[in-house]
Amino acid sequence: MSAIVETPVPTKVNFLTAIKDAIAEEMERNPDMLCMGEDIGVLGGAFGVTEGLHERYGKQRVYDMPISEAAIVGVGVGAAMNGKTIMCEMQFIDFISCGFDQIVNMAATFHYRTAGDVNLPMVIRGPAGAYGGGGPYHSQMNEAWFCNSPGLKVVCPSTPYDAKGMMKAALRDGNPVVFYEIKELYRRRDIEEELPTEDYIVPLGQAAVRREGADVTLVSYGQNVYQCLSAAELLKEQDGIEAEVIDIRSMVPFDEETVFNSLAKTNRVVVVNEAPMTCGFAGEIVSRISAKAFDLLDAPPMRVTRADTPVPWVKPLELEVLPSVEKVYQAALQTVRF
Amino acid sequence: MSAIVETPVPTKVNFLTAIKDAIAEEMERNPDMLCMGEDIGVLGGAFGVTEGLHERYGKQRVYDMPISEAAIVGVGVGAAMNGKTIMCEMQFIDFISCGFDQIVNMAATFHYRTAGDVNLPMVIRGPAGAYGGGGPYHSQMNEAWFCNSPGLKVVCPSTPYDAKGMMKAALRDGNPVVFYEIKELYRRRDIEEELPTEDYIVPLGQAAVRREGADVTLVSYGQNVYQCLSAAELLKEQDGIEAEVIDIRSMVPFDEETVFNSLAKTNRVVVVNEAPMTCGFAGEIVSRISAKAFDLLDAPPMRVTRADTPVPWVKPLELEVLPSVEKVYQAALQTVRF
Amino acid sequence: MSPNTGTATAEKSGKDGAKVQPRPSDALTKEDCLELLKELYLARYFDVRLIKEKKRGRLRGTLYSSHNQEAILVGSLYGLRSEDWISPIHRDMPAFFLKDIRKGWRNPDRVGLSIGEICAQVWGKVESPGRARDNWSHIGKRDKKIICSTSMLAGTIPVAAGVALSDRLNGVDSVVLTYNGEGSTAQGVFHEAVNFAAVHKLPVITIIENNQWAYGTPVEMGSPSKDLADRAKGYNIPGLIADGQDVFDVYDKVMQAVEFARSGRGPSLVECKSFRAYGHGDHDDDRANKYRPKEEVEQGRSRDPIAVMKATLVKKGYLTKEEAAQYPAEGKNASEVTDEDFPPEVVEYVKEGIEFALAGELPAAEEALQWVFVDSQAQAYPQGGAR
Amino acid sequence: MSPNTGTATAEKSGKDGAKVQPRPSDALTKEDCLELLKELYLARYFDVRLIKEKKRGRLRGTLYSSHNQEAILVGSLYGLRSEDWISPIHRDMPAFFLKDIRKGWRNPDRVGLSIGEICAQVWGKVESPGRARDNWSHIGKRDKKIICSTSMLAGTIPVAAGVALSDRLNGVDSVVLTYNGEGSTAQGVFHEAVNFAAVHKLPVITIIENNQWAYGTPVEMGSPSKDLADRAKGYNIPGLIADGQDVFDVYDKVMQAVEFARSGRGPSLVECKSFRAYGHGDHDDDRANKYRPKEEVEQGRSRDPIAVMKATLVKKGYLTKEEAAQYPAEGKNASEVTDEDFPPEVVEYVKEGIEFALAGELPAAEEALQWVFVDSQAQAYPQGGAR
Ligand SMILES: Cc1ncc(C[n+]2csc(CCOP(=O)(O)OP(=O)(O)O)c2C)c(N)n1
Ligand SMILES: Cc1ncc(C[n+]2csc(CCOP(=O)(O)OP(=O)(O)O)c2C)c(N)n1
Ligand SMILES: [Mg+2]
Ligand SMILES: [Mg+2]
Repeated sequence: MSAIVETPVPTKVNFLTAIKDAIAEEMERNPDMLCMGEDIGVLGGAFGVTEGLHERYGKQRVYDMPISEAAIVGVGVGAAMNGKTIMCEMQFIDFISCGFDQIVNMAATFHYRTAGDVNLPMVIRGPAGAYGGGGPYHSQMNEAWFCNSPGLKVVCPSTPYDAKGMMKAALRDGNPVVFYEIKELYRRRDIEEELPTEDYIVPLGQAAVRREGADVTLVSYGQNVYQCLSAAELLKEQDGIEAEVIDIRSMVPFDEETVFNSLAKTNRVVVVNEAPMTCGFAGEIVSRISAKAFDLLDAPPMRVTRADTPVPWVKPLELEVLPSVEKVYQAALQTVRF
Repeated sequence: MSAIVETPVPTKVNFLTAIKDAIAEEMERNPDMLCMGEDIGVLGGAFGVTEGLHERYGKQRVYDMPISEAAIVGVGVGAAMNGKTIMCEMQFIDFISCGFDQIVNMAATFHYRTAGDVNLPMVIRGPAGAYGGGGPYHSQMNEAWFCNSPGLKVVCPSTPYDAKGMMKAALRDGNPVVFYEIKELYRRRDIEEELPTEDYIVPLGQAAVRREGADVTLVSYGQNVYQCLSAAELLKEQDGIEAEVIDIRSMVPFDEETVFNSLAKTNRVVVVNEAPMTCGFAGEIVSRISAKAFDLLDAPPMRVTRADTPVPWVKPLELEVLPSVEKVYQAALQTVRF
Repeated sequence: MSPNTGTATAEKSGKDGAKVQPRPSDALTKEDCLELLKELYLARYFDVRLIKEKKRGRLRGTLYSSHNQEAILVGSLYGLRSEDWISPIHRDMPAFFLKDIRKGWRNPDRVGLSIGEICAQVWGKVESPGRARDNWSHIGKRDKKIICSTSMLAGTIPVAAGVALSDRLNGVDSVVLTYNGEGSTAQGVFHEAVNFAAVHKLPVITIIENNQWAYGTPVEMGSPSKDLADRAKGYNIPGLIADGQDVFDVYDKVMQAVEFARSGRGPSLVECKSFRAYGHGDHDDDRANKYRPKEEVEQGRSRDPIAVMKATLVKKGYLTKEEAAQYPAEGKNASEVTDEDFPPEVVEYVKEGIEFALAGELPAAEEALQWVFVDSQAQAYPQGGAR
Repeated sequence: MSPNTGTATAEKSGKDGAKVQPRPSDALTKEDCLELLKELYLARYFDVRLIKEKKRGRLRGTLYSSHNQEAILVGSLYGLRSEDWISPIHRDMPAFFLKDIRKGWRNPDRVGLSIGEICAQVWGKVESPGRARDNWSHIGKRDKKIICSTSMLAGTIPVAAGVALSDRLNGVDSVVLTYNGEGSTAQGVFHEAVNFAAVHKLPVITIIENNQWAYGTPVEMGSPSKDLADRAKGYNIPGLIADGQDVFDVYDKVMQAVEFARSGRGPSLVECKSFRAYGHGDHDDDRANKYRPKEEVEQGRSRDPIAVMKATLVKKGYLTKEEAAQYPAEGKNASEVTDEDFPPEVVEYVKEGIEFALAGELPAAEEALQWVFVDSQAQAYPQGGAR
């Protein structure tokens, strides 16, 4: 390529494009990389994440899989242990339940059980999250299942920059990574951003401070980060409260330090995610804080999560069970006023 | 039957027999009850839990299923929605991963999605837990997966009395219940006890105080309860510390009140279970305490859990990753001395 | 009917054995046939209306059109008894109100859901059986003998087997029809469920709607043989193949499977060959034109089930050419047809349903926390007792 | 070889087509045959020794005896090349050291595990490939072309397909043999994996060890047809049936499947009919006598693979009657045989393995926290680069 072509043309990209580009660039960079999933070939995937890959790399590297999630993962594991790097797409992350055993008992444990003989460079990714009216099976955030299954990394970016950098990091990680893509962010205009033209990664396991503040820490990931940012604005405008907003980005590995550092300032915390409350990762964060940063707490650490129900389909019901800016705002107020 | 026959013959029964009797008595009481599982018929189950049922009730009520966990659960769901009460046996609870989707997406949500039209009186049960040298696939406590899947009750008794009473309650509950049976307790002699001859249940969702004490609360379930009791003895003898030991017995529903009441006395808590730490139920307990009983805490709530690794096979490795009396004792000391 | 063959009379004559013996459809009266035609129109018109409403932006949720596949639903349901069960999936919306519709379109006692209930579901109103807690095709009702499925393809087949098992134990002589796309047969649970049903000879009939495409994936990428009925051979059960464009052939093959099941000989697969008219869902219409060759689509849509049936009825003398030409809905896209292309009673019926839905109410937010659990009966009846 | 038949020459002659054409085993030399017999003794003796050690209480873990099924392992492995892969399961312990053993029992360069490594695994020592982190049969090593399976039955078949896929992409002309009990074929993942392998014509051969019982469940409760090879018909691939008591027949059928695979025509199932000698595991020996009729067991054990092979070798003139009678291990239980019933080199070889294991070390507790994750390469090579 000539220098001219390489001159960066600054354009903002959305979340979907960031992920798409990350995968495309890794496919180009790594001839041993394969993609497996339903309808990811000619169609280019339900959301178009793999558009163009089949044309460019052919059916030897891009597999239109049968509707067989266990085979998608299991075949991926086999190819990964035999020298390939695998991207497995779940058409919706909700369907990961159908390939569950292959993930938690085969992929997660292979490196451990073979005392390091087998590495599995593979990413199991898919569109996730609610608020889109998808109903019980097109809205899930089921990351807790995998956080409780040792041997898997579990991540969930919230910005195009992170989505691209973390996807690349995941595809180079060498461990099986379950990658949650919030589909409501895919085409969200107000988060589009310019991305570096040169190759970069965002290491897995590092939290990011999205907003600084000294009064209360709002910890979350995925689309709830934006609810926290809006709540922070409300708190500032209506109550003069300065909230610090942390986007953990990665559940496994989890960056405790960044959260504890913030608490050292604020001494108050609200954890927000859209997974069911019981045994969700919000609770994991709260218990790590309570156990390891107890002295930093001036008020009870609070959780704002999805209610312990399926995600109902019709809007009024769906919104009822999910976190909202208002719910985060109220929880923060309560914490600060404690 | 004549009065003479009914005179109770006091004999101690072990944990396994208690469960076996509960199922047998429910089969006798409820002609609509069916049992489904691998090798549960002529053989009577890998651990003998269903011994005699096939002979007595025949293959119309006791099904030797193909090695198909998804079908075991799915067929159970269908029969349950059509008027039957179902006992599904997982030969080891570890294999529940192979029937996962049918449990979390079919069974758990059916009542909710049909606005109450469908009830599923079914119990999915199986031998669980480590310490027996079973390795990665015969040692799991994977209850957190189901605690994070709304619509399922999740329980784990620790005594023969509870095992029998809770199994009966579960089989009469009308909701799908995932029932964890600690196999290391099945034949443990020192926990055998006499059971009432008359029918009884132990309602799901009530914790039990196993030992009273005012200095620190040890919360756990399953076989870890006994580790807590031993640790409590150590604490008393060696340090004059009086620990209160709570056996929660049920994760969903969870009896917060009993735990909080204890904390009101002790103001210190250590939560113990043998599941992987991250997103396990121990963390759920810690976060509920931190959020709702913050003022009661004079020291950081602590967790003693399995390390975030698979359960390795050889003894020295297995014990390394699991909770022990010593680890509980040390954690309690630390909490009290905080 | 013997295992591993395409027909009910394999020993005699293999794949085309059905021809040499009287077909169940031969017994259908003129009235039956005209009713069947009307049901075809009804299924088509319902789909057409939903497409129009969706385009007007009046509906939420994805629309998986059953256009060009209606003969599968109408033909498979017509011969069922009230006590028989069905589990339709995403592409089978008309099945919910077509079940037991012979008992009278507006008969409240028929064992099927009403057009109003289905429209209420589509419009997301509390009047839907599931009070709109789950998407379009995820509805069911026990007393209507309809099993509510999840999104997880093939996931309802084991449930159907369980329903059949308990009916058999209770002495209820029913069969259960499950509907599945050809792509869904690659799911592990399909195997576990059909294998179990075969071992226990359960009256479970698995309808495979082979519309040649699973979303963007052609059948050959999902199955090693182009006849999905071949999957039956692995279970030593009958695998029948029906012309999915011909109501009568679907009726015949399904009734053969039903008789086989009722006589205690067990499950069958019935593959109905058809072709998906539009995109996978309405969101996919444009892309589908890219991944599906124009010729293939034209070819696949060249035998509109309404046209095929009219031709047969004319041959049978049940319709005059003029009568057949009266409501020319066949061969037209939703965008091309008008109400005039359909019998008025069909238009009227669907209109009633939609009006019912529009007059309905959205569920109240508080409902969201209801029905996670049934109130434990153990507490209510510590001594147990009948549920 | 054509699909849906028991042999490689279906068009010609159906089930017994193999007879009319030269069998692969016809090409085996006398040396080959004597080696095969020795390997049969080896597999048997290894099992016998473990049973004795377990009875003496020297071993932890469950012992799933391969007694009476050794011909399946020996016969299926003998014709493989070094670069071919295998994934044995619980009943296949001897397979781990039988792989590529032709290259020399003590040859460190052969692509298989040594008897010492296997014994180290059984005794739970760090010298085992997996450092004894998982149970007995859950071992594997990439450079030895052995896939480590989990307990979840049939769960390794998709992995085998993935291994085969990447070898094919890399131009490595290998086949992958997966071992499974007949009961395991009811698992959903069996269906998903074989279906995928068939669609992509992958060189994956699924050996079905039909020993008539799945723990306490007879074959007819798990499968609708007594020939498990019938499952192949659902995937439009060959389903071969071998006499699992006859090393030569197993060798022939597996080699037919191997040739079929190597020529790019795809996967096969090979059902090996046999019978489980003891209980499911050693814990089940007594109960098995209750759920399995005495006559059935006698019948099932009446054709000891060692006896069957000796008879053939005598017929071939490769053994004299006297030589055949020299080491009378056949037809005896572990409790009945002594070392004298086996060729000394076999006894010696296993003895070496056990001594190696006994001299080995238990893993240190700290190891328990190692190898949960590989150190992330993204951090190491931010710009990526070859793994
Ligand atoms: C287990 C599972 N995986 C993936 C999906 C996503 N999905 C929905 S419909 C569909 C295609 C189904 O094709 P087919 O079974 O042929 O039915 P059709 O839509 O053609 O009628 C897919 C992949 C799903 N619903 N469930
Ligand atoms: C998914 C799964 N379910 C259940 C089990 C428990 N289990 C171990 S071996 C076995 C029987 C296997 O029978 P078969 O496949 O015929 O093999 P065999 O033991 O007869 O060689 C069962 C049910 C398991 N290991 N995995
Ligand atoms: Mg289709
Ligand atoms: Mg077997």
